[in-house]
This record gives sequence, structure tokens and C-alpha cells, in this order.
Amino acid sequence: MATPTRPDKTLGESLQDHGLSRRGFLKLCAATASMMALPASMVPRIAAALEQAKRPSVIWLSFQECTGCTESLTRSHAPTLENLILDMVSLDYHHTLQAASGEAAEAARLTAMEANAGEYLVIVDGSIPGPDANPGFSTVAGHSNYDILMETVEHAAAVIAVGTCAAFGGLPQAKPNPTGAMSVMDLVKDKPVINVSGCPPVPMVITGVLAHYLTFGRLPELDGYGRPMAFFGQSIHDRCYRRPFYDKGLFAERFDDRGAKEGWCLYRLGCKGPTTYNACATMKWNSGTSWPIESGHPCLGCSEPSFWDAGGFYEPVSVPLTANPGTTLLTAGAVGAVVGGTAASVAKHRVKKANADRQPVTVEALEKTL
Amino acid sequence: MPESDPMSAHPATPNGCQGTPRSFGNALPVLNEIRHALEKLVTTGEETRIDLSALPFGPGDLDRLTDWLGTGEVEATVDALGPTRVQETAIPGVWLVDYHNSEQQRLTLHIEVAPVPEILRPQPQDLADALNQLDARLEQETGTTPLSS
Amino acid sequence: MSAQESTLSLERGLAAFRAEIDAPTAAFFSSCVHCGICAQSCPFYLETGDPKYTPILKLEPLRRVWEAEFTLWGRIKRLLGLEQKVTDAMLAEWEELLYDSCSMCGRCSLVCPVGNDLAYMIRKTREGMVQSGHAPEGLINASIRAVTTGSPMGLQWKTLAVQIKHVEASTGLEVPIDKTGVDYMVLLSSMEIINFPEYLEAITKIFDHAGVTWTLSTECFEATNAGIQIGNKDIAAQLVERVVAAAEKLKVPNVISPECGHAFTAIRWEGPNLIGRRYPFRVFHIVEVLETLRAAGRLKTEGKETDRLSMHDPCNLARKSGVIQQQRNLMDLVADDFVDLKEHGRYQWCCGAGGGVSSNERAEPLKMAAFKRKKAQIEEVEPARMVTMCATCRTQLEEGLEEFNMDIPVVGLTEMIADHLVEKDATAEEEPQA
Amino acid sequence: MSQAMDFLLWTKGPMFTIAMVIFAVGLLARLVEIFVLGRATNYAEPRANEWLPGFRTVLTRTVADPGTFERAPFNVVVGWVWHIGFLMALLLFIPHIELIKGVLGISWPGLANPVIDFFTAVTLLSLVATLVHRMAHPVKRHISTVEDYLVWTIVFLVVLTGYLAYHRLVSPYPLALGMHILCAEIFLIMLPFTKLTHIFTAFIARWYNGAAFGRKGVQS
Repeated sequence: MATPTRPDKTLGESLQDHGLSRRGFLKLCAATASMMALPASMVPRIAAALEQAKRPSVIWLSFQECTGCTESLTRSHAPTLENLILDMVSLDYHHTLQAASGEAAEAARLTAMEANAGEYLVIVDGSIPGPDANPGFSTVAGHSNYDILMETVEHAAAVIAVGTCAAFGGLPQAKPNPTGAMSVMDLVKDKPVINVSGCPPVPMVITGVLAHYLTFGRLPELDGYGRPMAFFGQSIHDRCYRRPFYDKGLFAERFDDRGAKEGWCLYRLGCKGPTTYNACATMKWNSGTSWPIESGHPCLGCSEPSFWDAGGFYEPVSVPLTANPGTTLLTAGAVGAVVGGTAASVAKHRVKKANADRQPVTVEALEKTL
Repeated sequence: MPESDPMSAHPATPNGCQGTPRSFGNALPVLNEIRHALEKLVTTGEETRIDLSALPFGPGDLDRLTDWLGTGEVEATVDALGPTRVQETAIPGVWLVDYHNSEQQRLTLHIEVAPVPEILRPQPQDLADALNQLDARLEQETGTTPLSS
Repeated sequence: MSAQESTLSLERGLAAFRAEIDAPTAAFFSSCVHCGICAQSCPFYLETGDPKYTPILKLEPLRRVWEAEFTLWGRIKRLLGLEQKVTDAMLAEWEELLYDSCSMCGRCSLVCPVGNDLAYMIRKTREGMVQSGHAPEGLINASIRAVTTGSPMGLQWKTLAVQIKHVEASTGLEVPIDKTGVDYMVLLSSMEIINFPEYLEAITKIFDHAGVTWTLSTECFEATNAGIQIGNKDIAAQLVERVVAAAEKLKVPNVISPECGHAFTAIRWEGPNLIGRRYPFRVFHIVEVLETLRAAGRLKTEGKETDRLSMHDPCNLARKSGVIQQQRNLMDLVADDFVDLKEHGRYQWCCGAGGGVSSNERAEPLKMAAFKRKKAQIEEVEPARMVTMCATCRTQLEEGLEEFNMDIPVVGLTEMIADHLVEKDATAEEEPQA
Repeated sequence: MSQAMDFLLWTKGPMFTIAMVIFAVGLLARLVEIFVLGRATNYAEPRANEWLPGFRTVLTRTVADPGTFERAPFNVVVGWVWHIGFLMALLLFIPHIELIKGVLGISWPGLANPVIDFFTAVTLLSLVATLVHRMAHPVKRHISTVEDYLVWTIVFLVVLTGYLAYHRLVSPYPLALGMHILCAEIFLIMLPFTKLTHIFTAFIARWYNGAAFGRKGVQS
């Protein structure tokens, strides 16, 4: 966390200055491609681009969050590489990580904004009490989250919303949303917003997005939710190594049954993989060790909007959210029976009346029709 | 191979409580992809890289794949930004290139289908520099400038 | 009752439709998916190819009343003005569909995949048709004659008395009249009396042979019921009451319905409901009685018909009353070469004349068209003669076969049995107990 | 598109409740409307008890008699195929079983997904065939109403969206699944007010039919 700088050297130059060999650079590019979830065949292009890349200034804002996203990033499974990537950027403000505190810290943010106006990146983690909410719900240095966000974003090149809270409102926004929590894209309409959702996001995805911006100088291709396609283009279900079991109809039904031991599909245990888009299945967690489904637990769907309100974590995707559906059904049935009974009684009465009032057909009456 | 088996799928994973990992059937398609790549290399000379860390492997799938590929004659380590271990498989032209950082954590794992993996080859700019370097050393030894022809 | 009130009207028709709707009707209409299979079982559709004869469509007037007045959804539609109304013009159009092109054979009731009993509903719909003044002239006249003269053909006892004399003369047996305490009261149909007098002679011989005590009633000899055909319970009930009164007067335990399909349905199944009480006697079709006698070994026959015979099951007897095996057992008694039509018994095809079609002169072309189904069935089997046990069917078969120049005589089963009875001699003078 | 997940949650939440309530109210009202009407006392001496023949017809009417099969083989076979396919997909697909378990608390074993997939594809094809048949056959064309086409459409859409969702042919998946659930909900809502009621009333109708014939000694 040095003083904010306006880096003029390209990345290639600066890395050579650090004594990085060409083979080392090639290795860096291979790792970067992997991190960006780009095919290995892209390595030469990445090398060419990285050689010319420039270090951007980054301001990291933390709002209603749990610091899990930052934890995730700093526990990234490739710390050396991580450092390199962080070296590639100039992280000018991150109130959890930076050494400076108090007014000095805030001053660093303002200085960076001024020095790099129109070119700096803003990373946000945590949701924001909206403009109509009580601003006191979350403040930094006496300023509301909303004010800080809007002020910082005004001259930013782009905003990266890291974590489901920043991307979609997350836990703070779960019903009944007491703080009026909103996501970054709810509030920032005039700047490009990239959502890196997840609770927390896969660390490599956070760095991957940075690397992409760094490498190509522009934002990656995004999905309907503003998430980079490279990481969120496919659902957990589609990339899940247990998918063949789903296709074969082999399911674990309890956490201790044969299916669970055999590593069968966790759909019936509530896996939200089918509706969840994230890179866990390939990027994995904890230095590539494993990921939730590999360790036998269904996907919670943490990278999707409203995941806290999307039904029980152990209810299958197909189960409706209606509470006590059986009771609702019975009650509605009973109401129906009463309604039908009433209607039918009226009808039945009409039948009886028709029978009682019925005039017998006589020969005379028949003769009249001839 | 040493304790930190570079070709093992999950160097950091202790053996699962179930013992032997099962195959989840995701390795076979990769083998087919390698076959295609090899065919391309033989017929057109085009090289291919496959990023294994981007594939949805289940526990055991990678081990199965490396078992299938076997071990060839060449093994090399490149020491740049941490060790990169290059292992020829039993199939000539198919290489496993395992990129690690200085803390022995894998950055990524590639299969390269090429006569020689790119990371083993000197880079063109380095070659250009090499001549100068050698000249400098010769000059130092003999005090004369070598004839350039 | 004023003259105004006694006039049949749309309003009375709608009230009658309303009065006919019950749980089965509601279940049936609720279940129809418009699959069109019923058409595949209707000779009137199959032989004309006109989709308007699709059975379920014939019930549209009743269905509309049901939907508008007996379903929640229908009531909502009604409030929104989306109700499909039943009008006089509509009923006039439907008269042909409900009478001319439906013999109430009930075949559709047997094939409908969702289980709709369409014939049951046709019967109900006709109630509304009569009350609204949309019944065919032929059936109205038959009904008036039946009520006023006791016979739909206007036949009177004196005509029957002449027949009885003939029978007594040719058989040398007595035809019992108004005897009390006998086992059976025998009913006849006017059509039999006129067209097939052999029937009376046959039962006289058979009952004498088997030692059955029986009687005719001068108060009521007519079994047929025009009220059932036209579809009016008032007239039908009046006619049934006459039978019940005669049987009660003669204190008979059993009443025999003649070789006539609808008469059996009328007196056996509808009668008690028309008069609203159980009978103090039981009702049998003559074929049932003959089969009981045969099973008890009381029919001694000799010789068998040797030509190829096939049989037409009357709808009312077979499909609608479950008398199927009985006639086959009787055939085996007297026929060597009996072969069934391909679809017979409960899946038999109607001759085309039932349900009042034969009394409805206007329906003649449709009646003949529908017969083509039967004709095709007969051609498949190529019998020398056809056997049946319903005078209406028999007349229709005779007319139809003649129309298509097919030389296949039609005989009544009862007569055929009578022809093969062992001549009564001295040794047969055992104890003829009932 | 960006609202796919919200849409899915809406179909799984409030919309499901609405559909379920309308379905239950409508269906029960419908059934009660039928049963309350009752039947008149039958005084005619029966040949047999009506209960057993009634239940027998409930089962036997599922299979067409040979003559009908001969005259309308297409109707019979295609009708059978799509009904079976639809029921298999509805009742034996694991996610559906989970749904039923979630709502009613009862469950049963399901079939492997590829089997369901096959039957779903067959169902789709036969549904198209029924539509063509409905428009081409003179009787069916003549008796068809707007309701028939409406009901066909919703049934087809339910199966089609299910097929698309299973094969993840619509992206994003929450949108595909949401469309499928919504179609199923429209199906549920329409059920009590259209001929779809036959899903329940056909068994009642068959029983009445079998009982009426059975009482007269005929197994209908």
C-alpha cells in the first residue's frame, strides 16, 4: 500500500525490472489464462497483451459485508501469482488491508480518485442501504455507504461488485431486508458494473476478472446478471463431475446412504447446482483441493440472486417455496368443497323444483304440436 | 516419484475416508481430445495445449488420466517463478506440464502435445540475447572480438 | 290446468333438461375430451360419414343446460354473457340428431374411453325434446295411439282375439286368457301380432310342452312402450301402469316380455322407476324363460337346423340387458351350423331401427343407411338365415336384406325352438309341475 | 433475462400458491357439484351388485375393445402413448417426485432420467400427432372447440418446456425452469374449468357407466 502512483511503465517492463525471466513470464501467462478460464491456446495472445498492459489504480470499498470476500481473496490458492496480480494493480484503498487508518486512509482514497480520475477501478464488497434507507445503518468515517459509493464511482472507469451482497444484495437483502439493502447495480447505472457473485466468490475468479481487465484493458463478456461469462457462463450442474449420475438417475437421498458414499448426484438433497452459475466445479477451492459437491454437500446456490430466499438449502430445486403446501391444499380443497356444495345445493334445488313444477305431457299437448 | 508427486491430481488432498477414489468418467473424453491433438501434430505439425485445471474432474479422474498416459523417458524442471515440472508421458509428443509456485502449490496443469513443450525451448528474444551474452563471455576470456560471419 | 299451461314450450323443455341432470350426467359431461371415438361406434355416423352424427354432439342441448346451470364456471360464463343458449331453433335442428339418427343402441356408451353413458343421456335429452315440442311426428302419433287405444299401431283386443282363434285351431291347444294364479302373464307386441303371428303359436306350443301355466290379459296385452321411445316419462308411466295393473289383478308372479327389445327395457328396467315403486312380480324376456326351461331339461327337442345360421342380438336385450348367452344356448339346442357375427353380444351392431327410428317415417333413409353396418356384418359370415328375437329388428333385417337383394330369410328364435319340440305323446304325460 | 432468478422464485413461490389454491378450490367445487346431484333411487330388480362392475369398468375402459381399435387405431394408440408418456414424466421423474413429496409428503421410486427423457420426446411427438389428427379428422375437427385447442396448447407447452429445461436448451436455466413451472401452474389453474377435469372425473364417469351396465348384467 504505497502512496498512490500513476504507473507509466508497461507490465512487461516492470516485470523484467523485477528480474522475471521470459520463461517465468510465459509461466505467468499460462497461469493467468487458467485463472481467466481462457483456453490454454490463448497463452501467446495473453503474453503479448500483458507485455503492453499498464497498472490501474484500484479503490476497494467495503460496505455491509462480513469480510469473507477479502478473506477469500487473500486465501487465494496461488499467493505468489496473487501477489503478482496485486502488484500489477495499485491497490490504493482497502480499509481492511491498508496500513493507514483514520483520516489518512480516507485521504488516500481521495488522492487516488483525483490522480486517476476516469481511469481507476472501484471494487465493492457488501450491500448498501439504499438512498431511502436510514443512512446510519452502515457508515465509514461518518459517511453513509451510499454517499461513499456514489462519490467514489463518479469518476471511475468501471465498478467490480465482489460477492453476492454487492452483486445482488445478498444476506443483508434477505427477507425482510431490514436495512433496505441494495446491490451496486441497483444504484450505479451510469458505469459499467461487473458482478463477481458468490458467498464468497471463488478467489481465482476475483483475480481472474482483474487479470482480464489488466490484460485486455476492457471488461470481459458478461451474462444477464453482469457476471463474466468466462466464469459464470455455465451452471454448476453442467460442469459437475457428478452430472453423469444425474443423467443416469442415481441420487443420494440421505447424507449417509449408499448414494452419498458412492458420490452420486445430490439433487435430492437440495443441490442448487442446476440453477447456479459459478466456476466452483473447475476452479475449486482451497488451493484446488475440492469444492462443496466434491466434499459431499449440495450446492447452496450462493452466487445467485435471492439465494437466501430461494427455498431451504436441503430442499430440491423442484420443491415450491410455499410454506405448508399440504395445509394450503387442504384448506383450499375444503373451501372448494363448501363453494361447490353451496353451488350444487342451489342447482339441486332447481332440479327438485323443476321436478315438482313439472307438467306432465298429455296426449292433448302432443296433439297440439302436430 | 518423490513425496510431492508432481503428477498426482491432488497433492494437498489426503486420501478420502472412502479409500480408493472412483472414476467419474470424465477422463476418457480428454483422452480422445489428446488423440485428436496428436493426430493434428502428426499431420500438420500444429501444437495443442489442454488446460487440465479447467476441466470438471471428480476425485480420481485426473489420476486415472495420468495413469493411462503413463510415464515416458524425459523429465525436466524449469526453475522460473517457482518450479515447473515437465514430464513426458508414455505417448511421445504428449507432455504433462505442471506449473507450481515457489510454495509448491500448483498454479495450473497443462497437457502439451508438441515435439518439445514451449517452456523448455529458449524464447526467441532470449536467443537473440544469447549471442551477445556469449560474445561478451568470449571477449572476457580472449580479449578479442569473435569474427562474425 | 289452462290451455296455455298444457302447451309444450321451450321453457318446459329447459325445465325438463334441468330435471334430468344427475350426478352421472354431470360426471359424463365433465369428462368428455372430444376424442371422437363415440363416432366410431355409431352406425349413423359410420354409414353416412357426416360428423354431425357424432353421438356426444347429439347431447349438446343437455350439455349446455348442465354447463350454464350446474357448474360454477358455467355460471361465471353466464354472468359474463358467454353462455351458449339453448334456443327453439337449436332444438329444432337437434330433433333429427336425437331421434332420426339415434337408435339408442348404447354402443357408444360401451366404447367411450372416459366412460360416458351416452345412451343414458340421449334418453334424458329426449325428455326435454318432448316437453319443448320437438319430437318427430311419427313418434307423437304412436304415443297418442298407445295411450288412447292401448297399442302404438292402434291394434285392439278383437284383432288379437282373431289371432288367438287361429292359433287354437291350428294347435288344438287352449290360449289361456285372464287366468289368475298362473306362473306367467304373457305380453305381446302389436308388430308381432300383425307381422309375426307365429310367435303366439310358438309360445302356446312351448308352454304346453314344458307344462308352464300362463295367461294373456284382456286388459293389457301390449308390451311396447312408445313413451320410452319418444322419451317421455308421463306417457311411459301410463303404459307401464297398465301392465302392472293387469299383472296385479291376475296375481301372476312373473311377466314375460315378448320378442321385442325396447319393450323389455321399458318394462324390466325403466318401469319400476317410472311408477316409483318395486313390482310385486318379476319380469323376464321370453328368451330368458326359454333358457330357464332348457336348463331345467323341460324343452325336449328333436332334429336340428342344418343350414348356416347366424344371429342378430337386439341392443336392448344384449348390450342393454345382459341377455347374451341365453340365446346362444338355445341356438345350440336346435341348430347345427350356428356362427356368430364377428362383433356380437355386448359389442353387437344395431340394426338401425331401434329407439323409435322405425316409428319415425321421416328417418327412413337414415334407418336404411345405418342398416348397412349390419349388412356388412352379415355378408362377412354369409349365413343362409338370420335368427333374432326382436320384432323391430326382425322387420328391419327383412326390409333391409330385401332392399339390398340379399336372399337371407329372418326367423324368430322362439318359433325355431317351437318347430323342434318333440311331439307330445302319451309317454310325455308325466307330472307337468311348474 | 436479468430477472430469470426472480421469475423462477416467483413461479416457485407466490404463483405456485395461487395455482394450487385455484386448483384445489376449483376441483373440489367441481367434484362436489357432481356428487351432490346424486342419483334417483333405482327400483328395478338388479341382476348384479353395481359396485364391482363399476370398479371393473374404471380399469377396463382404459383399453379399447378390439373393434374400436380396428376402426380408430390411430386415435387409440396415440392417445395411449401420450397419456402414458405424460404420466410417466409427471409421476416418475425424480424432480417431480421431490415436488410431490414436498407438497403432499408422499413419495415413490422414480425412473432414470434418460428413460423419462425418451418418453417425454415420444409424448411431444404424439401430442403433435393428436393435433394434426384433431385438425384433419372430420369428426374431431367438427366437434373441436376453442377449449380443445387451448387445452392442447397448455399440455404441449408443459411437456415442451419441461423437455427444454431438462436439456437446458433455454438459457439461463432459471428462465427455462420458471417457464416450465409457470406452464404447469397454468395447467393446474385450467384443470378444474376445462375438459382437463377428466383427469379426475373420468374415473367417476367410468364407475357410473360400469355400475349402470353391471346392474343390468353387462360388463361395460
